[in-house]
Amino acid sequence: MSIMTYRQALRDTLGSEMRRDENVLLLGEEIGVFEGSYKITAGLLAEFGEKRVRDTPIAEEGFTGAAIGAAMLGLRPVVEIMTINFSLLALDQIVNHAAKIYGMFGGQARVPLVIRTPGGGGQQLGATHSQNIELYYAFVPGMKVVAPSNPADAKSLLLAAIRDDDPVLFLENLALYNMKGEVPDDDIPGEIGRAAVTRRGSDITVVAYSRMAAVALTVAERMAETDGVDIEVVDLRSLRPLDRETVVDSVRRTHCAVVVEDDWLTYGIGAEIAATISDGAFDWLDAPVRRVAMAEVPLPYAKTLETAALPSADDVTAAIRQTLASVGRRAGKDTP
Amino acid sequence: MSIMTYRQALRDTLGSEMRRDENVLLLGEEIGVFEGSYKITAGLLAEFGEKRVRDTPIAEEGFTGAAIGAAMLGLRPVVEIMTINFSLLALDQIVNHAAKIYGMFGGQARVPLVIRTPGGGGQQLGATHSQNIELYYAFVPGMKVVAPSNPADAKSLLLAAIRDDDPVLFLENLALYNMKGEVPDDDIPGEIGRAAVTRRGSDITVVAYSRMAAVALTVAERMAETDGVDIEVVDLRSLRPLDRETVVDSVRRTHCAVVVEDDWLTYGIGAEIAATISDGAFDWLDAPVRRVAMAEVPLPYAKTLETAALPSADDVTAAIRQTLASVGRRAGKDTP
Amino acid sequence: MAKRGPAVRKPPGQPGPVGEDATTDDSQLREFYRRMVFIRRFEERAARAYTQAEIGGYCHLNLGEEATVVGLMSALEPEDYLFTNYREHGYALARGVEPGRVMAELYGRRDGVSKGWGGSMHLFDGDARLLGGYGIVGGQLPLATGAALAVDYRGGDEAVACVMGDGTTNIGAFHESLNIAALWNLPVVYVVVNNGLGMGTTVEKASGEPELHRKAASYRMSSARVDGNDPVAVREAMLSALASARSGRPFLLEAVSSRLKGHSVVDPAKYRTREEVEALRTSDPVAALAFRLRGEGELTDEAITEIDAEATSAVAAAVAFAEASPHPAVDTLFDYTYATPVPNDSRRLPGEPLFEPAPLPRIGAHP
Amino acid sequence: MAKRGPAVRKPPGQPGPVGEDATTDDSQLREFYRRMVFIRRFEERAARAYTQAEIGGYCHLNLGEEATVVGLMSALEPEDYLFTNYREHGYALARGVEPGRVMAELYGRRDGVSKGWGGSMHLFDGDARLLGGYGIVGGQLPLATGAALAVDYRGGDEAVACVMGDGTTNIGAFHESLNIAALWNLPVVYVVVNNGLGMGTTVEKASGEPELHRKAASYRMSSARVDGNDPVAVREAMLSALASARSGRPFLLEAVSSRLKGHSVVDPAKYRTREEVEALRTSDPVAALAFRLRGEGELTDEAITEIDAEATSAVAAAVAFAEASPHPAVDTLFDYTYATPVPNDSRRLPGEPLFEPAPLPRIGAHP
Ligand SMILES: Cc1ncc(C[n+]2csc(CCOP(=O)(O)OP(=O)(O)O)c2C)c(N)n1
Ligand SMILES: Cc1ncc(C[n+]2csc(CCOP(=O)(O)OP(=O)(O)O)c2C)c(N)n1
Ligand SMILES: [Mg+2]
Ligand SMILES: [Mg+2]
Repeated sequence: MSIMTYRQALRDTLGSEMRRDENVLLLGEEIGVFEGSYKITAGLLAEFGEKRVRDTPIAEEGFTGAAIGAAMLGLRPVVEIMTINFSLLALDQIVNHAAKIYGMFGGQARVPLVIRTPGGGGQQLGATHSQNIELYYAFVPGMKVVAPSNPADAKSLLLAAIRDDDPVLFLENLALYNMKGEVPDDDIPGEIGRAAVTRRGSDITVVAYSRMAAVALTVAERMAETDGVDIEVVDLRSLRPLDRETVVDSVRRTHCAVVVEDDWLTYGIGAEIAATISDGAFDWLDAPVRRVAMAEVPLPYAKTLETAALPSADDVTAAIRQTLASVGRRAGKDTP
Repeated sequence: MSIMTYRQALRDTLGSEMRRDENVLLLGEEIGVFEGSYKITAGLLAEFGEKRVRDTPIAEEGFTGAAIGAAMLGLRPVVEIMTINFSLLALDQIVNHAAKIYGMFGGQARVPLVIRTPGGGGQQLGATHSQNIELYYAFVPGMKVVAPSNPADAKSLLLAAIRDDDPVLFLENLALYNMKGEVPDDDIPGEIGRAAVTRRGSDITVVAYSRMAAVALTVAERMAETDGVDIEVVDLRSLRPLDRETVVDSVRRTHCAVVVEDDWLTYGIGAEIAATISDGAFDWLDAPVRRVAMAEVPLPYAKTLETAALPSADDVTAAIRQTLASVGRRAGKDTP
Repeated sequence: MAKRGPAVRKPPGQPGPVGEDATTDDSQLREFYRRMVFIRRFEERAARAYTQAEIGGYCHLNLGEEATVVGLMSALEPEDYLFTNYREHGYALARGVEPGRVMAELYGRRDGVSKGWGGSMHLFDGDARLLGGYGIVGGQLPLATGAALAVDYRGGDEAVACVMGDGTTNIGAFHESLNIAALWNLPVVYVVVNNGLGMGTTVEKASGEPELHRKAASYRMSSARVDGNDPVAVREAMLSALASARSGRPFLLEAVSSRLKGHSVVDPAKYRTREEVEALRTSDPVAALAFRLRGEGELTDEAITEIDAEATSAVAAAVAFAEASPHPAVDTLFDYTYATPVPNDSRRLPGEPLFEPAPLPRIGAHP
Repeated sequence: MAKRGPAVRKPPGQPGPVGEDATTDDSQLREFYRRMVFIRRFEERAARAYTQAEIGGYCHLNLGEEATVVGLMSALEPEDYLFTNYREHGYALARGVEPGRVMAELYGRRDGVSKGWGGSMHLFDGDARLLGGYGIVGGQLPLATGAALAVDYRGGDEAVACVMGDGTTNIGAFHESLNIAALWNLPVVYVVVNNGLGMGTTVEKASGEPELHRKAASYRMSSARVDGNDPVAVREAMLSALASARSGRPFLLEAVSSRLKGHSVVDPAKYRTREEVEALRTSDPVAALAFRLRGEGELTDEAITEIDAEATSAVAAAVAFAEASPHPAVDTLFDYTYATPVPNDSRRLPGEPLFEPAPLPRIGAHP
């Protein structure tokens, strides 16, 4: 185990995978000479050279599509899209090509591709640069989507993504890059398609992923002290496939849930989680599933407005308290 | 009232709006000389000329973006994107520009734009040409999304969309174009943001939109005879804003619901509807909300496989029967 | 370095690539003619099957483009890669894919080249290194560019051919792809099959520069225009283009011909004037080549009839093969969502419940 | 026909557009110098405010591009439209927008040009017909093209200027937009401000044709390249380009200059060699113009100092204005989601419940 940042875990993993398999190459804007907009690829050009660390023109559709084509011939490209907002320009190549090629041609061609890209608001980047649109990928059969919330998962899921033969959208988050945590020294890939219970608890389940899974953990620790409640935290980690079982198992034990997400509420990732819990834990649930999400506006630049629009630890805390209160209120229902 | 097809209702409405307001113009691929891939614009080039009915190059991003820019200056363009699948190429212009411009600039510029586009599978068009990805628009604050399921709504919602000062995604469906129905003669715009109860009933609520709302009505009529059940059908009509109240009111009366959609299940439109019902009708629901949706695969070309993957009237019928059965089973729960 | 791409193709049955056997110009021309006729008959038969509802979806034919198709494909080496669009039956045939497997794909059957998953627009054959027909206009361009990147990365000497229509040169992917290929010196030839029309929109109404090969200038890329009705000229032009590509200079080749019928089988092409329709007769490359070969004494009337009959019966055999092939079984629906299996992948048919009906909790006690 | 676009601009205070008052070349040059210095000081002050965390998000400066900015803007008529990218403070200033309102936008305050909603990358002023800075590379191109379509549709004689960077010429929207403008003869000038770099990627590494103005050939569009360090040359070139656009022939103009600092305020530009950094000194257009005006006896040292002092104090006033402006109130958060109100629009803060806590149903009976 070593302590390192999420950023470092990514960088080290890219390096070790490139050393392990010469079919792995990196493509993206400003990942070489500039060392990456968020410095995830710092040092890699120096070590691996221009052949394997390719600065591309500003042409998200073109270079992402080129990576798909290269993957069809057996390379294992790892593409960086500078932020997930710009991935809209490559969406046709990802959704209509990467995600379709294996099925549409009856299993004859594989697309072992990873697209790394950070989402996230809170940096005052304004409406077009602050979105959380992982939904666009999580919705699509043929895609796999992972969203690590800590350095250890960043490593293990990146290993899994690179070694997987399907296109994987690897969701990072601007606010997580400097997060520190323990990271195993060995290269052991994680399992795509599995959620994790990152904190055991008995009173209520909080479900989240990516940055909000880290926030949820903090809130859980704090509320253990302030409120004396024992919160279970489920970190989805994989958005597609979605591990419904782990989520529902948890809620069947705790009997209530709050879903926390960084994207917009209506139709957001949390809608599926809430629907899933309401279905799978129908007879166990003691209160409606509460969702905490971003306000449904184009995110403003001004700090006051941005802060108000984004879900905070306090919002999560309040939702948990209210849900627990309503469970108490309903307690009479089932206990005659 | 006149009886006409969904196609005819669209065509007539485009014509009358162009006559009413010379700021209305049409842009799209093959809408002029070719008269539209699905002939919605037949005759309009002849009547209005090349200035107002513009055949564009194959450049979804370019011409959709141009329509947005023209709208900023006060024109009211109606864009046709040949099928919603191709709209992925214009998504950046729609999501990052059309939907953001009003907010991002503090209300200084409006984008009175309509994007008409059909979705829908079932025509053996294969994985890239059969998608239902209205979710990509319905998710986005700043967009409005309507999805008429019959000729009368096609007319009234198109009128509303054209006269609205915000970007509206107007979802059509390949399988609806030949549907006939009564259409009012007067030009009375519908209300964006309102669902409709298209059939009153007391036993169960079926929620749907676009093509599946038509299927739901048929199923309801048939089951009234075959099963003697009285089904309420809610047609969402507007996906953003979403009329949660009408949906929840209905389920509070019927105590159970089935949600029907043409898109993929996980994270699909129905997830929000199911989550909404499970929340807003929590204390009224007698069974989990059941969803009927497309199988989560890239849609195959072969008829056998395509048919199996798409939700059918029989699938809806089965889900309704099972839900009603499970309500019966649970009846003991609340009645001691 | 281990190549993970499709294995090198063993050229299968007729009509195969020209390659070594085309020693003289005359035998080459006759062979071209034979292949063009075969494509013609195949497409006519496909159109019939479509109107009989044996083929579904969209169906775009190469009628009028046979000389281009055959000329281009004859120039490729067996190990070269081909990416093309939805108008690709002829390419698959000229590349040597079994006609029966092509027809079976159009019929949506299990023995189709894409196992019935792709249909007319999405033919794929790894052995023939046909890496797909693609239905999204321009979608194949970035992919082909990336395939060329993979070849270059491994130091291979294969080239990639990327076929598109004239209307496709106006989409962003064209620009982004050609630029990347030029910057990185990739072994790819972009071929524009200019039939003068998108669906009903003319090239002049769609491209500010309607001499499409000139668009290469934006990338300092070499380019040429060739008469797409002359299979020999097409072959020669493509050979030079491929040589350029193999030496690291990607190339833009424009082949000009006509689309004899509508955009797809269902399009009556009403937007064409009577004069245009009249003019189309003279631009039929199959008829023109027959006329020339007969004039030059290279083919007798009998030989022409015989070639026709051969083609017709080969196409009939393809149809028989397609008809005999089973429809894909419903239980294979979830076979091709992912190449690497992972837990929790959804394998539910429409309406199947997400969860087993739950055991009822005892009233008043949590289970 | 009623124009619904922004009303015609009344050019506000200093530094305003050149227009009528620039009668002689000398006074014009001095005026250019004054404006360039003003932009320089403004940008330096913005950089400082950014490092002091008064400005958030990204902050891209026009340092080194002042001559281009001033030359271009002096050529526009007041009723012309401008679309540009995220590196646009100078454009807003040169277009006559109140410096205080620009600075207030960077500070995210209520009196900012975009009311604090846009920030540095998204300045907008309807009166100045600055129809936006845009943060998505290439995003402004289709929009500007469409604005030109609207002008043309109404038979107006305004032109549209669309400013972008060199790196932006490689994205699909560039291709699609220029093609549409050429086909439809739209009154638009596309201006490429070639500073030789994307973020750290050179134009040679990003464009197969690094002489960017030549890319116009793909659309049969006229084009030119001009020295972006010479404000007069830029003005002249832009005047011709605008004349061409107004007559229905869109134009591609490339102005070559340098970016004196990093891509954004936080970028230390470590990728630059010592020689490159050295060379940058000689390409500072503000210093060069001062040198020239002094050499020609047009400006004394005192005058130069005075211009500087004026600029500095005007910038200080802008900062004071910004600082005095209130932060937007949280209860305005839902004011700009939609222009036309409709029912059921979501106006919930994070965590607010979707539904009122329900009245509990009586046990054993449906409510
Ligand atoms: C992105 C996209 N836009 C639109 C279409 C619909 N469409 C299919 S073929 C076609 C015309 C293509 O013309 P061209 O490139 O000249 O090829 P041709 O069909 O003439 O061979 C169009 C518009 C599509 N398939 N994909
Ligand atoms: C579509 C998209 N891709 C990437 C980015 C990130 N990005 C912002 S500016 C920039 C470089 C742009 O270079 P250029 O066009 O030369 O303009 P300059 O910044 O030099 O003025 C990049 C890559 C973006 N904003 N949008
Ligand atoms: Mg064509
Ligand atoms: Mg630049």
